[in-house]
Amino acid sequence: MARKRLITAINEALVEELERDPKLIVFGEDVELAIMGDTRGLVERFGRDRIRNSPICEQTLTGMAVGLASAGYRVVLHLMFNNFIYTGMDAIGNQMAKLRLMTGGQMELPITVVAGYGGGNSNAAQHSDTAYSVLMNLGGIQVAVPTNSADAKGLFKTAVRGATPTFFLEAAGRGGEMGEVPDGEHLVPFGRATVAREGTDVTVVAIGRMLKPTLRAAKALADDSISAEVIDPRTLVPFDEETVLASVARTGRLVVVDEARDRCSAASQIAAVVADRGFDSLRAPVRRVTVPDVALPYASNAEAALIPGPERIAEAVRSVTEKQFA
Amino acid sequence: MARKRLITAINEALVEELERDPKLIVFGEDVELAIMGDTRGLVERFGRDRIRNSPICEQTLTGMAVGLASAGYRVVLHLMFNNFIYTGMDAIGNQMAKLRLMTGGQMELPITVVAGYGGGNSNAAQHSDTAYSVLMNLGGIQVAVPTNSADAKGLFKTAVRGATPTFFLEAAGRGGEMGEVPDGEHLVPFGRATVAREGTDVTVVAIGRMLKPTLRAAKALADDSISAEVIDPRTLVPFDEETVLASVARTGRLVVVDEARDRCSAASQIAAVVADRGFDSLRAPVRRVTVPDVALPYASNAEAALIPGPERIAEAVRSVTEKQFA
Amino acid sequence: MATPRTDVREPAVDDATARTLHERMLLIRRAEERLIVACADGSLPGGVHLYIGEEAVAVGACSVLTDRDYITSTHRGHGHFLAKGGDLDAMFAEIWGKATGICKGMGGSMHVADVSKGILGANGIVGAGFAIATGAAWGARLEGEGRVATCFFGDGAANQGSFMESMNVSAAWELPTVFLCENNGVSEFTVTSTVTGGVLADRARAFMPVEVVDGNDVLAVRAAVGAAVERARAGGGPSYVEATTYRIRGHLEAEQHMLGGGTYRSADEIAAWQADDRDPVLRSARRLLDAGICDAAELERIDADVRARVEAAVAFAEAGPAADPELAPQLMFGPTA
Amino acid sequence: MATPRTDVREPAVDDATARTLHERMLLIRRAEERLIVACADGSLPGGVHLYIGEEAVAVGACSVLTDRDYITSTHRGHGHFLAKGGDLDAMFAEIWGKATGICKGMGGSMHVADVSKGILGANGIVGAGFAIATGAAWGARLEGEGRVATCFFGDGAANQGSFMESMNVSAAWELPTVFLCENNGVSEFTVTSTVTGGVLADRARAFMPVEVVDGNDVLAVRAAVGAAVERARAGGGPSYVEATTYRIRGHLEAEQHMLGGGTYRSADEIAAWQADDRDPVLRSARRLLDAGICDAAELERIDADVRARVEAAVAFAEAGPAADPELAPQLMFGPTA
Ligand SMILES: Cc1ncc(C[n+]2csc(CCOP(=O)(O)OP(=O)(O)O)c2C)c(N)n1
Ligand SMILES: Cc1ncc(C[n+]2csc(CCOP(=O)(O)OP(=O)(O)O)c2C)c(N)n1
Ligand SMILES: [Mg+2]
Ligand SMILES: [Mg+2]
Repeated sequence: MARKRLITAINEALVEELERDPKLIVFGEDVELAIMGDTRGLVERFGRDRIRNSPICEQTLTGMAVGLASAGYRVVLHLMFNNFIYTGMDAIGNQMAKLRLMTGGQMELPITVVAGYGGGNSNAAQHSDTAYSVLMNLGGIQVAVPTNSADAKGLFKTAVRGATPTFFLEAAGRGGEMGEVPDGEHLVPFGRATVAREGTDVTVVAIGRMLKPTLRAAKALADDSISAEVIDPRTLVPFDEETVLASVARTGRLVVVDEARDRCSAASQIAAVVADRGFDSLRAPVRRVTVPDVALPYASNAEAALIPGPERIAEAVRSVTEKQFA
Repeated sequence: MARKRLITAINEALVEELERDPKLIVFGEDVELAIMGDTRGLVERFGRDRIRNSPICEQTLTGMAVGLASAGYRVVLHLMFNNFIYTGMDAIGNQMAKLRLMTGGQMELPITVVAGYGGGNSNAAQHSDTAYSVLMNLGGIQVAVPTNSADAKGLFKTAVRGATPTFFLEAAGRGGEMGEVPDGEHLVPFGRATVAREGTDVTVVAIGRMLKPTLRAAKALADDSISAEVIDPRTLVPFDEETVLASVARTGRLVVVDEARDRCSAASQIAAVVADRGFDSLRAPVRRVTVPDVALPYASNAEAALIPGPERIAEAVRSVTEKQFA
Repeated sequence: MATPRTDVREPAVDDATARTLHERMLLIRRAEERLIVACADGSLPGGVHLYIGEEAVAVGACSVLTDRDYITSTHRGHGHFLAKGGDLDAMFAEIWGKATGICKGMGGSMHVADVSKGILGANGIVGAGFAIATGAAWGARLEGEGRVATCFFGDGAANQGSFMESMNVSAAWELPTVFLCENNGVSEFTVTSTVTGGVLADRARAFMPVEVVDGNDVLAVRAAVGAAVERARAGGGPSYVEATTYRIRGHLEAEQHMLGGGTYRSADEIAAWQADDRDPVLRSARRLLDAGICDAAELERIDADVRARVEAAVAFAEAGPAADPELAPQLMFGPTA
Repeated sequence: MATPRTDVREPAVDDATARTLHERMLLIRRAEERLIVACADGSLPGGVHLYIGEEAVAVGACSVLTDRDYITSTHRGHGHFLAKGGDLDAMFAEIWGKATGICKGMGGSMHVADVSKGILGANGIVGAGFAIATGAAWGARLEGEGRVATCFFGDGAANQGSFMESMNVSAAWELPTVFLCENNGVSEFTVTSTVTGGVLADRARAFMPVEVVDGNDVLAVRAAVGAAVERARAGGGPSYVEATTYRIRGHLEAEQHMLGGGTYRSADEIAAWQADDRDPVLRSARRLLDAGICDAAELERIDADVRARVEAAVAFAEAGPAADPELAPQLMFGPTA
C-alpha cells in the first residue's frame, strides 16, 4: 500500500500495462507532455511509436482507434475533455458501439477512451459536461467512473485488458486527490459497486465526483440521526444492480446523486431500475439530485448553484426520511 | 379535415411556413429530390436559394445551422437518418444545446432538425437507432416525436416558429400512414401529451413509433378486462409530466414503452419522474418495455425479437396488474 | 471531376491474371444481377446498394493486395468484399439474413465484413472508412511487415472532413494508406459536382502523390493502385488514386419509389456508360478476345460457370437457417479481463 | 509552414488609420497583460488563453470589417473581440464572472461574444468556427447586402475536418467566407508541424485563392484580408489568408503547472519573437515613429491612455454584481411559438 494521487495511479496502471503488452498503444492530443498528467513520462519510456501526440481531429481519432484495434492492437485514446466525445461521436456511436454485433462477433475492440468530466472549475459549458449518460445509451460501450486512486488503477487495468470499448472518465478536479493503492497486480472488476459508507435509513448512490459531497452530506445527516448508506457504483456499464437493490431492500429508500443533466441521466436510469425491480422495498419516493437541464455557466457562484453539493444532497435525503415516510 | 399521409402533413407544414416566412431555409443532403418525401416539390416552388442540397458533411451542416440562425434566418436541417446525429454531434452537443446560455441569451437558435428514427425495416444497426435519449441529455434541445399526421403538421409548425433548437424525429416506417389533418392554421403546443386511449387500470406511456403496438396491446388487454390508458407524450423535451402523473394518480400503475435502448432512455426518465413525483400513487412496480442494450441486427426475425411489440407490451402490463398488486 | 490521364500506357499482365481479373469482375456482376431479381421478388429483408458498372475498381485494386492487407469498404460493398476474396455463399447468406451469413445475419448487405481476410467491413456511415483505414494502416506500420490499408470511398464521401483528417494523419505519420476514390459522379440523388468545390484530386495533392485513372479499365486501376501499394509497402507513405467510373443502377434498388417521379440523371447518360467500350466487364471481355487469351466459347463457359456459382450461392443462402435472435445481446460485449 | 511572401509592397494607409491600428493592438496587449496579473493573483474564476504576440492578425483583419460583418473566434478570443469593436468593460466583467459581463458571466473568457457587433462568439471547441462562419456567410449571401463572415482559426484547428468541409461548402456555394489562419506554430503543447502533413495553405488552394502573410505586420494582414473581403463582398466567393505569427505566452496562463517540467519550445525562440523587429506592437510603434506620425511622447501618451482604459475596465469588472445564479435555467430555451 502507498498513498498516491488518482492521476498517478492511472499513470502507474499505464506503465504496468505498457510493460505487460507490447501491443498496447496510447495516443491523443498532447499525450506526450500529458496535459492531464496521466500520461506523463510515458513517451520517454516507451517511445513515440507507442505514445503519440495526434493532430486535433476527434472524428478521425475515434475511428482510428477502431482501425488500430482491428489490426490487432490494444488502444488507449485520450480525448482530454469529455465534451470532445461529441466531436468524435460518429465512430463512438456508429462504429465502436455496434461493430462487434454488426460483424457477427468478428471484431474485438479493445479500446479504452480516457477523458475528464464534470464542472466546478469555471471551465464553462464546453469543458464541463458529464457525458456518460450519452455514452450509456449507445449500446456496446462500457463506462467507468473511479472515485479513488485504488479503483482508478484497478479499473483502468481491467478496461485496458478487456475487449470492449470502454470509456474511463476522470473527474476533472480529482486528479490531485490522494488515496491508498495496493501494491502489485491490482484489478478491479467492472459491474461491482462498493459501499462507501454503511447505513440503515436510506440508500444514496453517488456517481463519480458526487461521492465526496455525498459523504459529507452523510456525515451531516448522521448528526441528525439519519443513517445513510452510500454506494459508489464504480462502473455505470455494466452496473451493479444487485448491490443497490440489496441496500434498498434494507433501507427502503433511494436517492441518486449525479452531476449529469437530469434528463436521461444515469440517475434516472438507476431510479428507474429500482422503481421496477426494487419497488416492493420502497417506502418513499426515489429522489434524484442532479444538474437541471442546463449547460454549466462560467461564473463560480452560478456554477456552484447548479452542481449538487452536500446541502442539496442532505435536503433530498431528509425529504424521503421525514416522518410521513416512516 | 382531410386524410393525409404523415409525410404529406409535414410537407404541407413546410410549404405553409415557407410561404409565411421568407427567411425560412431548408437544407440537407438530398432535400431537393426528397429522399424521405417530406421535402418533395419544395425546390420547384421556392427555389434553390431556400431549398438546397448540401454536400455530405454532417459536422459542418449542424454548425452551419447555428451560423445561419445567427445571421437571422430560420433553419430546417434535414439529417435523413438519426444515426447521422452522431456524425454531426459536435455542433449539436457543444453549440446548439449551449450557445444561448453561453452568450447570456444573445443568440436565438430557431433551428429544426428533421431525421428518421427507429427500426423495423432491416436497415441494420447504423440506420435504425432511436437517438432521442442522447439528445434529451444535452440541455437546450427540444425533441418532438409525432405519431400521427395532425400532430406532425402542428408540431412541425410550432418547432419552426420557435427559437430553440428542436429535433423533429419521424418514425422511419410511418411516413406512409394516413390520418386526419385539420384544415387551416394548425399548431400543436410542445409539452402537451394526449390520451390516445382512456383506461383505468394502468397508465401506459408509448413513445412515437411505439404507440401503435401499444394500442394493439391495449385492445388485447381489454379482452382480458384490463383497462389500459395510453398516453402519447408527443414531445419529450419539454415533457408533459402533469398528464402522466394525473393518469397514474388514477391508475396507480405505469408502464413506459420506448424503442430506444434501455439505458438512460426516455422510458427510464419517465419512470424516474413518476417514481419520485408520483410515488404515492404507485401500487405496482414501474415497468419499462424497451430495446435491450443492443444495436439492432439486420435479419428481420432478430430485429423483430428486440423491438417492443404488442405481446411484450401486454405482458409487461399484465405483470403489474396481476392480483398481487390489486 | 478531374479528367483521367490517357497517356498511361496499358500495363501488361500475364494471360492468367487477365483472365482471373475478368472472372472476378464477372462474378460481382452476375452476383449483383441476381440480387436485383431477389430484391424485386421480395426475397431480401433489407435494401441493397449495387456496384454494377464499377467492378473494375474493386477488382483492379484488390488484385494487388493479399489477405493480410486491409480494406475498408462503403455502403456499396459487395464488389469490394468479393474482389478481396470474401466468400460469395457467406455474403449471400448474410444478405438473405441467415445465421450462415458472414456476419451471422447481424450486418446485412451494407455491412459485409471478413476480418480474417482483412475486409474490415462495409460501412453504412459515409466517410467512416477513412479513419478506420488510417488506424489499420498505423497498425500495419507499427507491425512493420509491409501490410497496407486501402480505403474505398465515393466522390460524395470526399466531402466528409474525415477525408482530410485521415489524409493528414496518414501523411504526417507516413502510413501505408491508399485512398481510393470511386468517383461515379453521384451521391445518392445529388450530382456530386453541384455540391463540390474545386477538383477532388487537388485536396489530396496537398498531402500525397495523386493518380487519376479510368476506373472502368481494370488494368489501369491495377497499375495505379499497384504503384501506390508498392510505395506504401516500401515505407513511402500514403497515396491517392481516383478511379473515374459510373453507377449503372440506382443509389439503391427501388430508388424509383423514393424519387417520386423526379430524376437526377438521364437515361442516355446511363446508356452511354453501358456501351461496349465503357462497361468494365464488356471491355475486359473484348480485351481477352483481342489478345487471344480467350475465344468466344471460352468466355461463354466462364460466364456459365460464374452463373452456376451464383445460383449455388442463392441456394446456400436460401437453405440456411434464419439468424439467431438470441445472438444479438451476446454479441454486444467482448470478454472481460 | 509556408514562408510568408516578402515581395508584397507595404500597403499605404493614412496616418489616422495607422494610429488607430496601433491603439487597438496596444489595447489588446495591455488588457491581456493585466489579465496575467489578475490570473496570478487569483482574481479570475477560470483560466485564460492569451493572444499576446498575435495582435496584428485580429486588428489588421477587423480593420477592414464593419459591425455588420460576422466573425467567429477561438478559445483565444480576447483579441478578436476587442479588434471587432467589442467593449472592454463588458469583456472584463465577463472574465471576472460578473452579471455585467457581455454574456452575463455565463460564458467567460473562452466565450466572449457580442452578436450585435457580429462577434458570433469565441469558442471552446477547436474548429467549431468553420461551420458557424460558413453558415453566417450563407446568410450574408442570401441577404445580398455584401456582408462577409471571417473565421479565425489556428494551425492546430486546420487539422479538423470541418476546415475542409467548410471550405468545400463555401467554394461550392461561392459564399463570402474568409478563412483566416493564425499560424502560430503550436497547438497547446504540440509543435503543429509534428502532427501536420504537407503545407496548410495547399489545403485551401484546392478551393480558393490563398495568401500567406507576415501575421505580425498589421498592414500586411490588413492588405491581404482587405483583398479577400473585397472579393467576397463583390460575390467572388471565399478566400484563405494565413498569417504567420507567434504565441508569446503559454497555451493558457499557468501552463507551467500542467507541463510538469516538460517543454515544447525554447526560451530563445520566444525571445526571438519578442524582438523589436518582430513583436507586432513594437513594430507598429517603430513605424509610427519612422513615418513621423507620432513622436515618442505621443506614443507614451497613447500607452498611458490605454493603460488607464484597462484599469477602468478592471474597476468596472470588480464593481459589478456577481452573476445571477437563477439565470442559467432561464437562458436555456428560447421563446416558443
Ligand atoms: C454520414 C452519412 N450521411 C449520409 C448518409 C446517406 N447516404 C448514403 S450513401 C450516400 C451517398 C454517398 O455517395 P458516394 O460517397 O459518392 O458513394 P456512392 O453511393 O456514389 O457509391 C449518402 C448521402 C450516410 N449513409 N451516412
Ligand atoms: C475539439 C477540441 N479538441 C481539443 C481541444 C483542446 N485544445 C484547446 S486549444 C488546442 C490547440 C489549438 O491550437 P490552434 O488551433 O493552433 O490554436 P492556438 O491555441 O495556437 O491559438 C486544443 C487541442 C478543444 N478545445 N476542442
Ligand atoms: Mg458517388
Ligand atoms: Mg496554433
